[in-house]
Amino acid sequence: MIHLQWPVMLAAVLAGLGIYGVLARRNAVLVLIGVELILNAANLLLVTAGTRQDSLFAAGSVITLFVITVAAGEISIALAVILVMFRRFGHIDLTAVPDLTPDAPEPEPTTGVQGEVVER
Amino acid sequence: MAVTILVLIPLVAAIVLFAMAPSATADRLVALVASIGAAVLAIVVSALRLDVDVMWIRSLGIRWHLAPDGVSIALILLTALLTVGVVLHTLHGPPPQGGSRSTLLGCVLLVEAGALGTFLARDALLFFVAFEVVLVPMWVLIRRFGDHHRTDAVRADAAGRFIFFTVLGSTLMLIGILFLVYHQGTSDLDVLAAAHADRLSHGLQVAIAALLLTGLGIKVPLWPLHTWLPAAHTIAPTAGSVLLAAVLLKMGTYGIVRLAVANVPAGVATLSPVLAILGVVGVIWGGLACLVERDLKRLVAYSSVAHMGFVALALASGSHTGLQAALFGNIAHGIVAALLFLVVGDLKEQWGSADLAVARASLRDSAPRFGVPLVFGFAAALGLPGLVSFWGEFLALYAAWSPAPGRPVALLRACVVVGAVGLAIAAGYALRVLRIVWAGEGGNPAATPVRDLRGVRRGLIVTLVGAMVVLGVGPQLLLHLSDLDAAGVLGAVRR
Amino acid sequence: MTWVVRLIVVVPAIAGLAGLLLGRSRPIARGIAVGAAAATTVLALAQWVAPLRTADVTTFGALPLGDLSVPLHLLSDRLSGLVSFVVALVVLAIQTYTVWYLRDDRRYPPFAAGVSLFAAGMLLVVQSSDLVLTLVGWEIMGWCSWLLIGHDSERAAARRAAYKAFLVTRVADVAMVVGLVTLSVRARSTDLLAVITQPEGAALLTFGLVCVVIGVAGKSGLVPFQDWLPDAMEGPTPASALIHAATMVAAGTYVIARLFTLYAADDAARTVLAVLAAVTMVYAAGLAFAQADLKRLLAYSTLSQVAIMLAALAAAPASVGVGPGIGHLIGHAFFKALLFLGAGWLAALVGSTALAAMAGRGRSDVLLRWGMAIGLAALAGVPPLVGFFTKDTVIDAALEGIGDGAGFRAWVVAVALFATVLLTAAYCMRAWLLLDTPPPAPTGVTEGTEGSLDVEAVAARETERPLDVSERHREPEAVDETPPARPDHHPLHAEPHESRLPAQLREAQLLPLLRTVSVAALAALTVLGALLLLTLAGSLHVGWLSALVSVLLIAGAAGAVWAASRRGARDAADVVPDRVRAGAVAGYGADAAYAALGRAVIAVARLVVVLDRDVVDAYPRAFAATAHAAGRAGVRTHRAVPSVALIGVVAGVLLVAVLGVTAWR
Amino acid sequence: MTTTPGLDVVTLLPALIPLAGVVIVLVADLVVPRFRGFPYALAALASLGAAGAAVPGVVGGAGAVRETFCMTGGWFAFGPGPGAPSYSQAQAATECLWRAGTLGSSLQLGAGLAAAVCLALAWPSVRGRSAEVSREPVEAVLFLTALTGTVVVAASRDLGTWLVALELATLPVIALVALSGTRAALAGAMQLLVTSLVSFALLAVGAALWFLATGAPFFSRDAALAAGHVSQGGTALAAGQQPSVALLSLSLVLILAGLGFKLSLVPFHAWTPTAYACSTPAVATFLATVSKVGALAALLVVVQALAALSTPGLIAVAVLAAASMTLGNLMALRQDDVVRLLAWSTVAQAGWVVLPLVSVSPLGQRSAAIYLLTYVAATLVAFAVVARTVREVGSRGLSTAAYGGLWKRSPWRAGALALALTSLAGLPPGVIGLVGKVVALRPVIVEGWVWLAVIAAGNAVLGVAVYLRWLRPVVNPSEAEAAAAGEPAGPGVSPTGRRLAITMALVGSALVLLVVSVQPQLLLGLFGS
Repeated sequence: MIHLQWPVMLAAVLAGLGIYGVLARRNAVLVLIGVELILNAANLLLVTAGTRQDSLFAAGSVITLFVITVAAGEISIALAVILVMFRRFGHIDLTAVPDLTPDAPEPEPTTGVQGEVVER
Repeated sequence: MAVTILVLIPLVAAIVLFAMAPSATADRLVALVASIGAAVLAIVVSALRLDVDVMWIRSLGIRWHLAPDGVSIALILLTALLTVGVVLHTLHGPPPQGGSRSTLLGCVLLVEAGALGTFLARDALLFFVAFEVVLVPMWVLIRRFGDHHRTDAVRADAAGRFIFFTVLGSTLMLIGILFLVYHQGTSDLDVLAAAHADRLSHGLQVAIAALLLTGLGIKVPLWPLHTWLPAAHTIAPTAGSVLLAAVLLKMGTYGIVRLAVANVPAGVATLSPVLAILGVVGVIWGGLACLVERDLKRLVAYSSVAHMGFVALALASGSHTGLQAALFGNIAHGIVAALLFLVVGDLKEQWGSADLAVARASLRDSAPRFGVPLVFGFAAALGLPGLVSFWGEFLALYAAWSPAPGRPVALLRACVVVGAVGLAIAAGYALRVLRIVWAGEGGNPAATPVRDLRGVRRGLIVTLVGAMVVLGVGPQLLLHLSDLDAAGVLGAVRR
Repeated sequence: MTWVVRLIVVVPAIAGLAGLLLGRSRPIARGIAVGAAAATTVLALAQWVAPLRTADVTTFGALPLGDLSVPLHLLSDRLSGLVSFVVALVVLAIQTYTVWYLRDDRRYPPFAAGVSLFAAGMLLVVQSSDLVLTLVGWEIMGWCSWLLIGHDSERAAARRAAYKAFLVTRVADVAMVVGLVTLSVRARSTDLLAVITQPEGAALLTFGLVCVVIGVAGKSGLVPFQDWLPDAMEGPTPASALIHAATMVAAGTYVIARLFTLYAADDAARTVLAVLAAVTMVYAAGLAFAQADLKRLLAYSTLSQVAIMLAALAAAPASVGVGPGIGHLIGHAFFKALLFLGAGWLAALVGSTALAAMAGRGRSDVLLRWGMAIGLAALAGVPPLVGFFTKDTVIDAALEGIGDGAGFRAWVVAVALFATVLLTAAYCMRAWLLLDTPPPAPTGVTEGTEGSLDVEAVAARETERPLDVSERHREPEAVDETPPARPDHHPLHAEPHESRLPAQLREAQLLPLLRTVSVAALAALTVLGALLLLTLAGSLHVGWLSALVSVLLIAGAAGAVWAASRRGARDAADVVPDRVRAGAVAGYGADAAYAALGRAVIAVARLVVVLDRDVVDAYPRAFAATAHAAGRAGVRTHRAVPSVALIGVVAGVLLVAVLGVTAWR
Repeated sequence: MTTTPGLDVVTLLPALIPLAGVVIVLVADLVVPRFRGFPYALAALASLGAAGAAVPGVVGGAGAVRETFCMTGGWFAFGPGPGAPSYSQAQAATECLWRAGTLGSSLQLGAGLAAAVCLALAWPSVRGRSAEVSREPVEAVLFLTALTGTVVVAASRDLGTWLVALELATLPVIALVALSGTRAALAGAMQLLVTSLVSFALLAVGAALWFLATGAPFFSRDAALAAGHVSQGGTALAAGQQPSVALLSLSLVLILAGLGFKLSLVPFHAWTPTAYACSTPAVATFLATVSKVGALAALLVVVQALAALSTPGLIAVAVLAAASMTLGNLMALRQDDVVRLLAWSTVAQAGWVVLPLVSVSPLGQRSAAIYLLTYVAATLVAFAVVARTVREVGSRGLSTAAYGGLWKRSPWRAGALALALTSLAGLPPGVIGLVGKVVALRPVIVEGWVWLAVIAAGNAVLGVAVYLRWLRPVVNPSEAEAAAAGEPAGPGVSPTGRRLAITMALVGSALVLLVVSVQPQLLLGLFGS
């Protein structure tokens, strides 16, 4: 077992960078990247811990895979929302106060129909 | 079983009344039958000392344990009988402003159910639950049926004050109860009282007593916590004021006896100086406020603060006499306040306001049937012997002069002197009111006199006057009722 | 026989309640009032004749109070028997008289009921063997005095006087309550005998006894509580008679007499009592001389006389006991009731109680004239009337007290007594001269008495005073034979005169008879009352020397007044400088002092209201305001900006991490 | 050393039924795309099925644990210190990937029922079918998927399942919010998205730290104990292993923070009002109920593992609880929009939910779950009334003024609303809310946190003020006339028949609330005694 400190410290650096990105960036996509950095830190930690002896099921690696998969799904939804947001608002600035004025008149109970049209 | 039914009758009737269409006329029947039925059953339950004890919420160990005993019987009867009176009073008056009569009656009956539950409960947490039941209906009574000569904001303020103060108090009480229950391992009041807080350290007892006294003190109300009362009383409709003064305030003092004095005696003993001081400050404070108060209902409310101060003083003494005095004072104030609020409420109904500065025809000549009960009521309010409140107040002073061992004698005696001064102030404000309203000081003899009392409302008021005189002449009737159980409550102190 | 003891209290109490409840009809009210008074008198007579000498007549049973014994017993012995009888007798006379006096008053029924209740209160004090019962009776009397004084509540002066009377006595009752509580705490019982025989707790004892003295001072009108009593003259004359003769003001004497065993052993409390009584008797007698109103004169004389009774208790040696004090109580009851009833009669004749208006009208009826003469003579202490005996017994007791080594308090009392004798004789003589000397000019009633008119003007100018003479012209104005309706007579409540004409006529003849009988009976009692005192040990003990001195003093004073009045040609009080007189009429500012005190209390009350609103209630309002302000501020910070939310998240993580890691154990 | 995991289909049914529902809805949409209500009906049935499948785990009693995917085996954490019981020894017993005790099963039951109500609220208001898009099956599927995640997370024990299920419960909801595509919906979705992403990242880090600290991929007592013992007995190992308890605590606080977002605890709450207000009532209801159940279930999984350490009360939980209550109530006090009011009330109630967790004991866990379910029941009723009103009067139904005089117009609905609001406020007649208050405060008292209890008492007052703000117009007739006068038969008013589903949901949830108010034991008993 080699020193675990180094990977852990790397993970800490990654997480710190990610948090900085999340806080400092106004652009939604860049924020997403920050989130990815944090997730990578988590993955690194998991893999590191999984390298220890007798860690059965290869749990560290398996969970890492899980996290990567979940992150992928998450990003897809996130990008979809960001895309629609860009079409609707014309920007993806997270520091802007959102414009909550009602959209173009549409039948009250069936809101959202147009939303999906746009998404296509 | 009968006890459960006793609580359920008003509850079910209230629900029926709420569900009733506003135009329905069956509300009269439902409310009358329910209140009278509950009163009869209350008498039966009290006479036979029926009880019920089944598990209610097993997970929390809360038992559906309802039983009357000497400490509570008088209050149960007062509640049940007074509700009949309030219902009759409402039925024989003009239709209430602000909502349908059935809703008003439903709220009244719901308050009755909660009060009966509170007085009957022998489980600390059940007590808490029942204690809370009265809040929302009373809030509706004040908020919706309150004085419609005032702006909506004033009604909102009064109703809000009532419910916020009380919720704060009851949550603090709940914390105290939970402490008690956790450390004693049971919430059954009989078991708790029998345990005499043996397992609690002194500091813990003081802490629990402080929580309970603060929480219940808001309801009583003790001096600096009283500011909700005048507003609520002034705005509430007559039915609400009567129930508030005669029933709801009693829940506070009853709770102090039942929860604090019985279960954490040493804690209460430690805090008794504070209780006594706040009590007499309330006596003086309320009395002085009455001396210059212009609104008659508000005045009666402040006098309630003063009278409950005597009860607090009696409780602070910790002796058997003190406890008896407190219980008696409770009932006495219940009857007197009910009478005064009925009379004043009826007057306000006709006057349109209760402002003493308005020149009106004197009651003595124009409406003696209002005047005489008013004289009786204020005579009782100043502690006139022969009427019911004298005994509570005199015995409270006696008890505080010779408190239980271990209490600060000098301080309590100083409180007695101050409290006695409060009696003189009481005379001052009582006669001030009578001088203005009854004898016509600053009045206008040419003003349109009020329609005199008649019919059921008159009967109601005469009955209350009668009760005041009977209990004033024969206080033993009540004192015997509570004697043994009061001794039981104090068992821990005596040992 | 114990039922007699109880009935003595219960009968008038029931009569009072019944009068309130059933008193719509005047004949029924009359029947109840007079009947109950008569029955009570008979019962009291029976009790007096055959006292039970028991102290444990049960009433409603003891109160179950654990550590306090409250037996609520009544007591029947010679003392209570005699006093009860006298009280009942006086009440009977007053009730009878009232039937005539308030013949046109539509509030007669509640008035009569009030008198009955008042009597019940006094009799309860007399019969009580329990401090609580004493207090009950004591307070009931106070309340009834409020009702009776404020009887004519249309008049502001009456309302104010009633309020003042009750409040002043109630303030003193603070001490009374504390005193009684103290005494009962010593014995852990409110039973009179237990309290008297309890040997321990000397310090508390003195405190309690002094408190009781203060309480008594209130009801009995000792300085500084004296000023309510003259004002109480606003009540109808029978009420004044009741309050002044045998009941309320004298009740204090009786209470102290009952506790005499304790007082006899306590020099401090008795000194307080002696000083208060001595000051009061001289002061009040002096003021009485200057009064321009007959009823107020009598009121001040009452103050003075009650102080004499209390001085007897303060100065008499333990061996002499309560006899002198109680004796004077009884004698005073007779002659003062007589004087008041006579004053009422007079006032009914002239329509006013001002002495100036009454000049010479005492001659209009022979019974009235002689009644007033006997009464005034008895008040002055002229032998062989009852006042002479009782007063000289008191003087004798005080002198014995000096001999007994009582020292200061006996000396004070003795000196004050002689001064009072002098003054009393003076004002009695003055009053008699005013009443009995016909006015010089046949047309004007008031011309000959310029001095007194000035005084009345002075009195009238004092707007603060409730006792504006002009307002007091409210006694039944017409002569009794043709009773017209009073101006304020409400037609709705009036008796249906026309429909019952024969009964009306019968009444017209009967009613004056009732008046005459009651005055005559009291006059007789004033002459012969000393005989009653023979049954009470120590109540008749006239020393030769002191009697001689006092008779000489009386004669001298009377002569001087006669001279000063130029043989009745003018008011003897005119020799007093006007300013002094005006001050005397106004009670030397006592009323203003009370009013100032009241204003001070009201100022404090206003402060309390302000504090209540702006301090005590500030916290809940501040809480509400803070909550709303915080909510507003919160709304401003929550504008749905995603990055703000992120900052929140990260800050929260940091917070939680710091807290979590540091607090972890 | 390991065995093949056993598989018990019956035990897994609570998760399998909604999954099957997803498939059936999609297939049905292909086959019969005509009926707009059909997907909702299927989905609601599947939710109820899930709830039903959880019942055996509930009624089994306190001891009954339904577990599957069990495997026997063991693995080393860090090297065992001498004398300290090693994790490998403990692992001679079985470890199960799916383990639903009464606590978990009860939460599953609650989630299933709540989801069914949400689906009923989402029922389309117009009969027939719009030609172009097929929104209904998508919505139903998203609901069901999120429910599945919730159900699974309540029973998960290993880090992988836990993380996946948690996201499965979250991501569909973001889609649900965004689905309508309006500006508001996007704003809400964006709020929800960014916070949820960051939270998930933190959760992942937290989970990784747990794994690092314990060496076990399970949230189990033994794992926690192993970490605890390693540090306490830490004689043999190098300094590198020493901070494992610190790591454990750090992992816990990160997990707490991550879940705090889902529970809407202050300061992770900022998405709540926007997301609620920007979505349809049904989605808001789902966010307010099922999502919260999932979050608490996830938290309880961790706390259960922690209970073995007999750690003292968690000050972080206390601070979050106090802050949530206070801020939530203060903000709710200013809201006139009922959905926003309910959103802030969610924040406040979340504080009450985690309040008992200052004691990590079983008592604390049970209390939190009980309080959560009382909150869910009451909130469902409140949202059902809102949904019903919105259907009636359109978006005006979102302001409190729209409820003026409801008592007069529709006493039953007003009664249900009053019951719900008083339950949330903790006042009778909502006895269950009162009992919930008792339940929530009890662990606080047991731990002796008086200051926290006093803050809670103050917040009880604020809470009452909040709910009375809404209750006031309901009972006040003076505003009834105003409301009635200004109420035209607007275009949003739909035919009566279309409100049947909402009405049924309202009646159902109100009945549940009423029954548990009369006999709270029925709810409390779910968790054993």
